[in-house]
Amino acid sequence: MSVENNNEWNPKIIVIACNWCTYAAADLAGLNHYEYPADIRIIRVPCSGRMDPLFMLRAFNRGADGVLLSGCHPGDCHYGTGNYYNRRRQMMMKRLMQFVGLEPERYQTSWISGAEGSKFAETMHKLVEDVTALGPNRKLRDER
Amino acid sequence: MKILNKSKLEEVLNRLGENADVYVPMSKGLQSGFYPWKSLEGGKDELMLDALNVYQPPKSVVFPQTERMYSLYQEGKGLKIEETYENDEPRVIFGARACDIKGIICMDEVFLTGGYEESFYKARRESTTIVANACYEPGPSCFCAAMGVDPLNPEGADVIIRDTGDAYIWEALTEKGEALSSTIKDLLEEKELSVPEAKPFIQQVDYDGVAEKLKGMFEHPIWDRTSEACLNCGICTYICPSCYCFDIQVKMYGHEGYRFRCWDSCMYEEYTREAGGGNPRPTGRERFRNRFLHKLEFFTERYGHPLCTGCGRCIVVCPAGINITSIISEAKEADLDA
Amino acid sequence: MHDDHKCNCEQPLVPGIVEVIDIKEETPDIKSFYVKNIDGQGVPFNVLPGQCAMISTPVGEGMFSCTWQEEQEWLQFAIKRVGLMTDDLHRIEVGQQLGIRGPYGNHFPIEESKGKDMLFIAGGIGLAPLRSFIKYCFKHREDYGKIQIIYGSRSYADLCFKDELFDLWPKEKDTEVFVTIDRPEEGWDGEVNFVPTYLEKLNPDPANKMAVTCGPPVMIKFVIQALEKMGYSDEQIITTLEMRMKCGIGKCGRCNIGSQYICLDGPVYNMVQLRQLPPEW
Amino acid sequence: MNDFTQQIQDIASRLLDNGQVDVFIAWHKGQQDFQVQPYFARSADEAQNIIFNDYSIHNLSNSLLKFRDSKEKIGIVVKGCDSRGIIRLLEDNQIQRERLYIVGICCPGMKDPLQAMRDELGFNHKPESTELAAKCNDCIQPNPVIYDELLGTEQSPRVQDRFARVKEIEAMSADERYQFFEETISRCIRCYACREVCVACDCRTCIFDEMRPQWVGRENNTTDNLMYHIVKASHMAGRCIECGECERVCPVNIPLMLLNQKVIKDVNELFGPYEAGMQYVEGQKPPFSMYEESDPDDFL
Repeated sequence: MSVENNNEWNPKIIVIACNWCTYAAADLAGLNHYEYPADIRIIRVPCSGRMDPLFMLRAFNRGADGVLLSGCHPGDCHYGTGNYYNRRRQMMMKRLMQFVGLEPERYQTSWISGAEGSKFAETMHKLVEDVTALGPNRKLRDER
Repeated sequence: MKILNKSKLEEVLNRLGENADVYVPMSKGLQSGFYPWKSLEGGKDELMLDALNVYQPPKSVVFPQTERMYSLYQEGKGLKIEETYENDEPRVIFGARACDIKGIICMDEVFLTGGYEESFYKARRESTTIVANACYEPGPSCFCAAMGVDPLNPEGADVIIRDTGDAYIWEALTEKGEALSSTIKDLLEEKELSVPEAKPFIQQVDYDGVAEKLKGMFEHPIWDRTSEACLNCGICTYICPSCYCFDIQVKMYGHEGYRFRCWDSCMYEEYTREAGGGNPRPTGRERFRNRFLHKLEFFTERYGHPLCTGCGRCIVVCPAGINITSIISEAKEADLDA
Repeated sequence: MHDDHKCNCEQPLVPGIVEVIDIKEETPDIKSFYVKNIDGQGVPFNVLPGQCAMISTPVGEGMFSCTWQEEQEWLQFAIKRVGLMTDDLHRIEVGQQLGIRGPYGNHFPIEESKGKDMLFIAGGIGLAPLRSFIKYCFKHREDYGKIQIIYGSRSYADLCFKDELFDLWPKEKDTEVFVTIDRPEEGWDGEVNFVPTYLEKLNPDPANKMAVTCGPPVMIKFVIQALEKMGYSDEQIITTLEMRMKCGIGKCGRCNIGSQYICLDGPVYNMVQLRQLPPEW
Repeated sequence: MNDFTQQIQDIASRLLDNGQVDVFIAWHKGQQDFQVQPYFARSADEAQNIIFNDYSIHNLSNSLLKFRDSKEKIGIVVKGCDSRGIIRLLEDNQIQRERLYIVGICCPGMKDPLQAMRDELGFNHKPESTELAAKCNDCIQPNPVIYDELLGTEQSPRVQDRFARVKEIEAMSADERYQFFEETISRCIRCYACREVCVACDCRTCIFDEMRPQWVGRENNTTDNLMYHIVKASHMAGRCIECGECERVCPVNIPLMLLNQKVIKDVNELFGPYEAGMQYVEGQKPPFSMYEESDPDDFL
């Protein structure tokens, strides 16, 4: 991949965003010309309830250096309760991932509503900063 | 006769290791199997030449659990195979028992006969030299002789060693074996030792006529009962020295990737599931039946001897306590009209 | 039943590369793919009617029946979209390169059938393998007697090879083609019936005949029952079996029925042979 | 122990004779004393083959999955940990309570037949201890939590601190932890015995058998193995009943319960006390099938 051919390493970061809030926030951030790093790749899913831990594992497996899962604030889920279920899963998963040795900064979760374009940009800055500080991820990564 | 004094064993293994990967029976922590001699960590790992056998057979030396076959590269509408990964690095299996070597012979028949020579197996197999360790004292779960294996004179060995206590009698049987012996000839002594006395088998198994009889037992109720406890996990197939079924899969990363093969197990539902969703062996009973019929009947029909080598490993590892010797005797005693 | 038409490559599990030169939509979920060597010169191997080849895309490999043709200018595969790999195949365009290895398996009894009347009974995509044999018979018309083809599908749209079925084959000498669909539909004034029932209705005389059938497993089962009822002997009934396959060369283990590997010893069997096998097909 | 054998045989004969059950699940003896095998008795005569000895360690509740599509009435013998498995199946609606006749045994701790096999059959250099099975030393629930008939006298839990091993790992650095799991899990041969033996693994089609899409590769390498074990552990969240069968049957001795116990510990800390299968309350849901608005979300 082109990113790896550069002499300067740039992190590969996957953001899994819910359609109704975080994805809308990304749109808004674009509309308002908030700048955020180009190292992130967004995957849109219908709801944070759809965010299977497999997505995160698969991303690391295939070479991601960091993963962020993001959806509506608790109470604001488009479908009522998706993010509440997801919240439990994420709490458990994050601890499990740390237990097997993944640095907590590589796997983050946040709530970003559709109106929070600036928060989206800030979160991305912070995420890229955190992951860049850690360097390339080798853990859980496929041996090609 | 040529003698290898046990005090020289390490030196011999080191010497052999100069030109080849040497796999020896070894215990590593809580597991045991055939591992590279070089990987032995003093204090932690232990050479297991004098144990009856080890948990994992040397099958993976010639037929690794996962083996990359070739790379794939896609460009627009083009498809390229850039490299095939046949591995013919020289290797030595040191101290395998007759049952385990018979397992390799079974695989030879499958992979190297029948109209096609499977090149990945062939490359590994031809570069492998086998040093057999003759068995004089069968364990409680051993029944190799009943399956047509001679524990004293293993078929397929290039060199045979016989444990006399302080030393091994070393005998090269093939050209490959002679070549191996010549690299260590300064470490062998010339001396006459008496061959140990063979002890009788504890486990009595009578396979005579079972293959023939099983032909009429496909729908026999014996399978309902014997398969009930089976969990359909794949332990028995994965630690079996002769089970050879494999799967071919691919890993692509964008436009490049590789195709590999990996062990598969007839115990899994996915094994025979067709693309359209149908499955000729939908429940554990059919899969269980196919495994034992394959071992005891189908393979014998095709290659003239059973696919079971009597090592007794599946009996030792089965979480549900299923015992292939009981199945042989039940088939032997079964009433065909039942 | 081994023959000379066999892959003798040094690495039987490593495919060669061919290029798709044409794709034809047969039905909404069946496409025919025509492939040739990438240098445009001929085909990687010749096949006999009934033989198969392993086609691979980066997604997976799958075993498909090749269509025989005398000139051997290209290989043709009629492939139905059912799973991951065929889904991928159905998305490709002309010019795409594919992996191919083969040919695998035995073939239809072209020699043994000489001088006999032929009865072909197919359902759905099952016509694809039989078509090889049918084309072979037409090519060597003088060697075979009367030819009857009974073919059925769910609907008119699902009938494969319509031009041959309705235009070409009925015009061949001494040939009858009977087509049926499962349910009545507007604009179809032909037979509406399931294949086995239609077969019984037509009641073709077994004298000096070979019956060759291929289709969904249940159809095969009932066709065989119908043929037996009509007085066909085991030697006269030929069918093909199907199992999941991975290696194609009798090594990987999964396609066994009894001690037979369908990829190597099959897929073509007559009833005499099938009766020797455990009833797992 | 022989005592239990006679009692179970009597109960099984009685139930099979009067038609209260169609099949009775217990154990019978293999060729050697320690080769005990799950057994499915279908008549009072067959019930005489039943035994219960030191090696009757298998969690039989897993066998109920074989009957989930049938209508047969089933008698079953369970020890403390196994009985939690039955509650798990009831909670998941895999089996109906009316179909079960449960004979509970207050479990004095079992020996591991697999360990005995290795020791007795020459696959071990040095026989390991022949005391209780490792999983029985970690026992928190020796007494059945659901039964129709109870045998034996109440036993007390044997474990002091069941999370001791988890805490040891937690105390390591991230890299040390990764190295530890890399080492232990790269041994995995992916035989899936841990999955098949697990009563909480009751999905009809397992995610690891799913090919469309294929989430976890079949290659036997560290990352695919890690994927398998992490996904499995996360699927066990709120479901693991701590019978320890997965770890017991593992042919390469991977400490599988470590991952399960880590999850149990966290679920307890985060979502309030929750022990899978301790108590059967109709309609009760496992922790990941429900939520509280007040759940914590301090994500790091």
